[in-house]
Amino acid sequence: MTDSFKIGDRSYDSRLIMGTGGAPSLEILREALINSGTQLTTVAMRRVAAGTRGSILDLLAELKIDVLPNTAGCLTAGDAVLTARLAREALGTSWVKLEVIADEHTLLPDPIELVDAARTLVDDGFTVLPYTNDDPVLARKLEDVGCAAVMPLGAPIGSGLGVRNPHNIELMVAAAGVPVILDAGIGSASDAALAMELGCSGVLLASAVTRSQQPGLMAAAMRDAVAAGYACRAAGRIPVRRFALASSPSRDESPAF
Amino acid sequence: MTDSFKIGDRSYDSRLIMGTGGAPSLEILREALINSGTQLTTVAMRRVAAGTRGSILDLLAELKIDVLPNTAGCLTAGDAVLTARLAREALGTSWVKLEVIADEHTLLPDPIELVDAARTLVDDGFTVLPYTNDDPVLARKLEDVGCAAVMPLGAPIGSGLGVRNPHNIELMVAAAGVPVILDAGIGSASDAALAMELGCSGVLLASAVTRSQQPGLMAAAMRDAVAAGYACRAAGRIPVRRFALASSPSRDESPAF
Amino acid sequence: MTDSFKIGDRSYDSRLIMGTGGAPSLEILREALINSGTQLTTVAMRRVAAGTRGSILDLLAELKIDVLPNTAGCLTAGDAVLTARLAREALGTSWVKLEVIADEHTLLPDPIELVDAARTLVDDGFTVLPYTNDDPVLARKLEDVGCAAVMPLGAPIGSGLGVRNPHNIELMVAAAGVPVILDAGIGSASDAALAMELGCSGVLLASAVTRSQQPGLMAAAMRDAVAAGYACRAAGRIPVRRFALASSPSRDESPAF
Amino acid sequence: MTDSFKIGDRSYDSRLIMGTGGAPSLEILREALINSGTQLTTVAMRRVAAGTRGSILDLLAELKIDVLPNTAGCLTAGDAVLTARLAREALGTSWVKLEVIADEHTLLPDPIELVDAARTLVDDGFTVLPYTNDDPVLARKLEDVGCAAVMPLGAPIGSGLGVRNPHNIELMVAAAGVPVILDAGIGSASDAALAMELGCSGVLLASAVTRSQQPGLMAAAMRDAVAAGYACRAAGRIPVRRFALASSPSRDESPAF
Amino acid sequence: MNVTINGETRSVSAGQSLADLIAAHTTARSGVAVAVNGEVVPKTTWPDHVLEDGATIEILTAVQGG
Amino acid sequence: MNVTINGETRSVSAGQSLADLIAAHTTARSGVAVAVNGEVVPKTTWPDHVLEDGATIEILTAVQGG
Amino acid sequence: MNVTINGETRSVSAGQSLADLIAAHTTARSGVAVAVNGEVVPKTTWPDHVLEDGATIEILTAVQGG
Amino acid sequence: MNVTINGETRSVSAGQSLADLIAAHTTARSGVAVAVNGEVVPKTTWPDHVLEDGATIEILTAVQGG
Repeated sequence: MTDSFKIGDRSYDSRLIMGTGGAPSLEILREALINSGTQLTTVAMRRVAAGTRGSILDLLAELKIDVLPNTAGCLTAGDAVLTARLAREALGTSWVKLEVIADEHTLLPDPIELVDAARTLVDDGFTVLPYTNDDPVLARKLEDVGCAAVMPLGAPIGSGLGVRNPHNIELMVAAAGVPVILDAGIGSASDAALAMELGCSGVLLASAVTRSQQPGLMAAAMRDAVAAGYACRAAGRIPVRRFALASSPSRDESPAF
Repeated sequence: MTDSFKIGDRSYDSRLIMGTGGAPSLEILREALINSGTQLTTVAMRRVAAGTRGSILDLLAELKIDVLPNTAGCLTAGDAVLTARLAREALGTSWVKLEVIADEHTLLPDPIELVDAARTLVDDGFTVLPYTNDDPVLARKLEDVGCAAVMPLGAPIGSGLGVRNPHNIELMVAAAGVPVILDAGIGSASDAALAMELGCSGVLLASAVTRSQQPGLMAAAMRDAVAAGYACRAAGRIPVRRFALASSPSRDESPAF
Repeated sequence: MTDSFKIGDRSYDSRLIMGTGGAPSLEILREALINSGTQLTTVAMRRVAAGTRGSILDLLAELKIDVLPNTAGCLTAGDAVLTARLAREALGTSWVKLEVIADEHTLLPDPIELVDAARTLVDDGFTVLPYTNDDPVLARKLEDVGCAAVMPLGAPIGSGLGVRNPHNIELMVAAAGVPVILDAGIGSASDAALAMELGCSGVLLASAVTRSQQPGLMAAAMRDAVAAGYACRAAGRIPVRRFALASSPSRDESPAF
Repeated sequence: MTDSFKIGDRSYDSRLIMGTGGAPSLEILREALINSGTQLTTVAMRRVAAGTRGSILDLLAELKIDVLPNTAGCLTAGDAVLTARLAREALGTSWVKLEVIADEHTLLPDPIELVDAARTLVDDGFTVLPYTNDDPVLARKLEDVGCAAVMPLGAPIGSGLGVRNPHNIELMVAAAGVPVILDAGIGSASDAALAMELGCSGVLLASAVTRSQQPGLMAAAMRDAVAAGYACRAAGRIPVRRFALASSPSRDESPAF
Repeated sequence: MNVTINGETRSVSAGQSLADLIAAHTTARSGVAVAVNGEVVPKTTWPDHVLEDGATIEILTAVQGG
Repeated sequence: MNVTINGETRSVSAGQSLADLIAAHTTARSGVAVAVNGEVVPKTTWPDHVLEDGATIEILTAVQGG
Repeated sequence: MNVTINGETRSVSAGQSLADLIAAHTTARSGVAVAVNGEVVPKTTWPDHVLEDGATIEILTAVQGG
Repeated sequence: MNVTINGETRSVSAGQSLADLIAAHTTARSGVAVAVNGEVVPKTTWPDHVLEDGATIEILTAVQGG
């Protein structure tokens, strides 16, 4: 099932957004990006080292994958806003994955700084995709200040714990007027499929692929899992029943055909 | 990832075995079977009604899908054995999905009658795929009497409750010398992916597809979910961590590339 | 196990804080409060109706249970602050259960208004016990502005869904310097016991008791469950093992005694 | 809530049956047994060592706790039957906790040998309490051959994994005409409370107490947890709701009192 | 004499063959199997199989299921 | 002149004290607090507090909740 | 002649009673049960029970467990 | 005079342009952005941007992440 989904003024066929962090080499990252089918990927902004060749950008250009700079590591709204502006200047894109974390141990978002930074960047013309916790109230505030999507965590970054609180994601999806993209915490294919079954419009992940034992193969697994979960929700799953329901006709009833 | 798996003397590319029960029409069943990519499917044996045209067999012949007759509805070993022999006579196959249920309310397998029937049918030259509960001990007994696979339920037939006890499935897979195929209980794509991640060699389902609102689409979802779960296990998922692990380089560390 | 726990400048023997909302009658509430063993209970502030006798206060005075006024229903920091000040004037207590909700549908806390109101009330000399979501970052901010405890929800108020995200509660407890009290969402005794096993210092609940079929009996159940969960954590539970460990000596080893 | 429950021709006030296995010393076991409030406890039958003083029996006699010999370690029906008969001769009781395990690695019950042994012992006049897996069908067979109770595992012996498949326990309780006693797998107080909330008549555990860091304290925790879970079920818990329900009156509605 | 076919009693003329009986009951020529008194009767022997009074005959085929 | 008490408009004689107004509204003497125009008015000052035209008065007490 | 007691071979004088053998093996007088060649031998019959060559004797008691 | 570039203090000749400084620091011509004293300085203005004593300069580029 490949009907596209829209974020801001763009529309994508792939509902899997794969980040570039954590890959052991550019060659392995290349294979993983290709197999994932992703059309949008994250990069971080860091101090240029003497002789840096910016090869990650060359790779993304070659693969024709849109670049989504993030503000990873920023602890304040001000820091995140400056980083987003530098990214816009460096990469020529006004899209940003907005991260404002509370500390470097949990890497959890700071809800107050996050909304503050989101408001400033939206006013400055950015298309803002905020990495948020799974609080439906915070998601609404981010939508209200003009974010193009909301990206709740399923679990802490890199934890592989999956979707810890499906109920919150359902509440978020039910209330959201912008795409909800499950960001962070995915560990396995079933985690990614579940996120889509809960109604997410997409999944963003990096470590689950790049730090797996075979990133190229895992990227394909995640691509299929996102497609499967999306189709499953669209196809209308059977209701859950506490008791059994025969899938073969009773021995007395005359058979359907 | 499409390396084949072997049951008895056959090998299949598709690890999804889709049953034919519950479809609203032959046309819808046809679309679902095609989209599922299944190469083996179950049928039930029932009294011929005056003028029955056996159209289900024509369909499977056209689609070149192997037939796996079941003994659905049998309450005793004797009844199941006779049904299997009639299926062999009628369909020209010595393969059977062995079901011996304890009652028509829970449709749960009768462990004692099941082992008894399995022994008899193996001795009679059948390739026996027993539908069993999720008891690792019973699985071992079924393997010991010569079954070609063991097919534990994830949850009661048609319940859509998914895999209720992943721990038992893991214990089974760890000990099994024959393929473990998750049979019954699957409701969603993430359920099917999880079954594969637990180490199952395949998934057998019917109601989850045939009774969904769009069987054709759900069949594709399940096909992708099984492929995703299988690839995920093969690719070696990241370990679960209670705390976060950054996917972007620290702001001080000089970037990888 | 009855060692007391401290909130602000008080210490209580009972770690169960039972709210008064939802009881069908004062008589039933009276029995439930007694059986719960609670020493602190919540009340709401509402417009006095002609002829109101304030009988709830008489009951609490008779039972010698401390009163904890809440700011239920307040949608802004300003509204909550005024309500807390009116409660202080009316009840002669500077303690408040601070609630600032985002809307009347989800009753979820508004993180930004909540911190704002907490800061103001702490500066005004209140002992502030905020009802918060389960975000460890928000909990830290509330502690930083001087709250005497943090009271994360396990699930939405009155939902009976239990502790939806145990991982977040564990993260909160690990980082907190003030008591963490699980507030909202408890449905059953095992929910309350689990909250304590996760390291909470106490549990606050109302509906789980007052809306049960037998509030008096349920209050006793919750009292025992909180005591059990607290003792369980203190006693140091056995580690979880994927495989079995015999509780009887091996048949060959010579018996311990 | 202390209404007694009946097993066979006896009735007990305590619904916690604590086993004696795994305690570091008789003194610690003594304290744990007292704090647990148990009135029935298990012992194993082993070869007498030169100079064995049988002090465990003296302890149980002093504490006036009934003895329930088990057949731990038996791999066949014949072996279990002989062990039960030796226990009857040695201890003067016709009660037995029947264990027939499939192997010493998983310690899981062998369903076929178990039913066989149960039938023989019932015919021989024993009051049989079988340790079984969580298969509702096997439970019914055990009841049909005349067992006085059925004792399903929540998880493997000593694993502390709790109740892995609550759905199966509910199915068992719904169908059972004899007490269902959750046996094996309990790790924490909330596990024990949950077992009772599912409708079990009692809980049997040993390692969760005897191998904890403070057995005396943990025994009290389990006593309270079982009482809490039983009262919770009896009191009729609130229904689970996906959305919130206020526990304080709306700000406009005139207050109840 | 009487026989029972798929649960219904039917009167048949003595000495009638199983093949005739099946032909009368269904036009299906493939995917069908027959048991008489709980034993499978191979198709090849239907013509020679003479029915006895009171025989119980089950004629089964494959249908959607499982 | 008019004031609003707990959401209802009421006409009161000019110069009436807050204390009188409250006494007329409820017999409760304890557990009650009052805000006028969004500010808490301590009980001790009720007798001296003279109402102004258009004042908004909230009289609250504790009820079951939370 | 030889018998096996709890897995150990022991030489005993012919005609020795089971009671004597048990007395020699343990001082415990209660909580003990005995099987000879896989059959329970009630305590009351120990004195009269004469051992045969090659007999397998199991003497069990209750220990912590389960 | 001294400026700080990506955290390191560097002595530069008065009146040096930002463009020269960046050229000296990295050969990358694309994917790079610069902030001076916490404000972004667009690439087009680098040649004309004259550094002041004590200026703090951050030169960033995109790397794997997120």
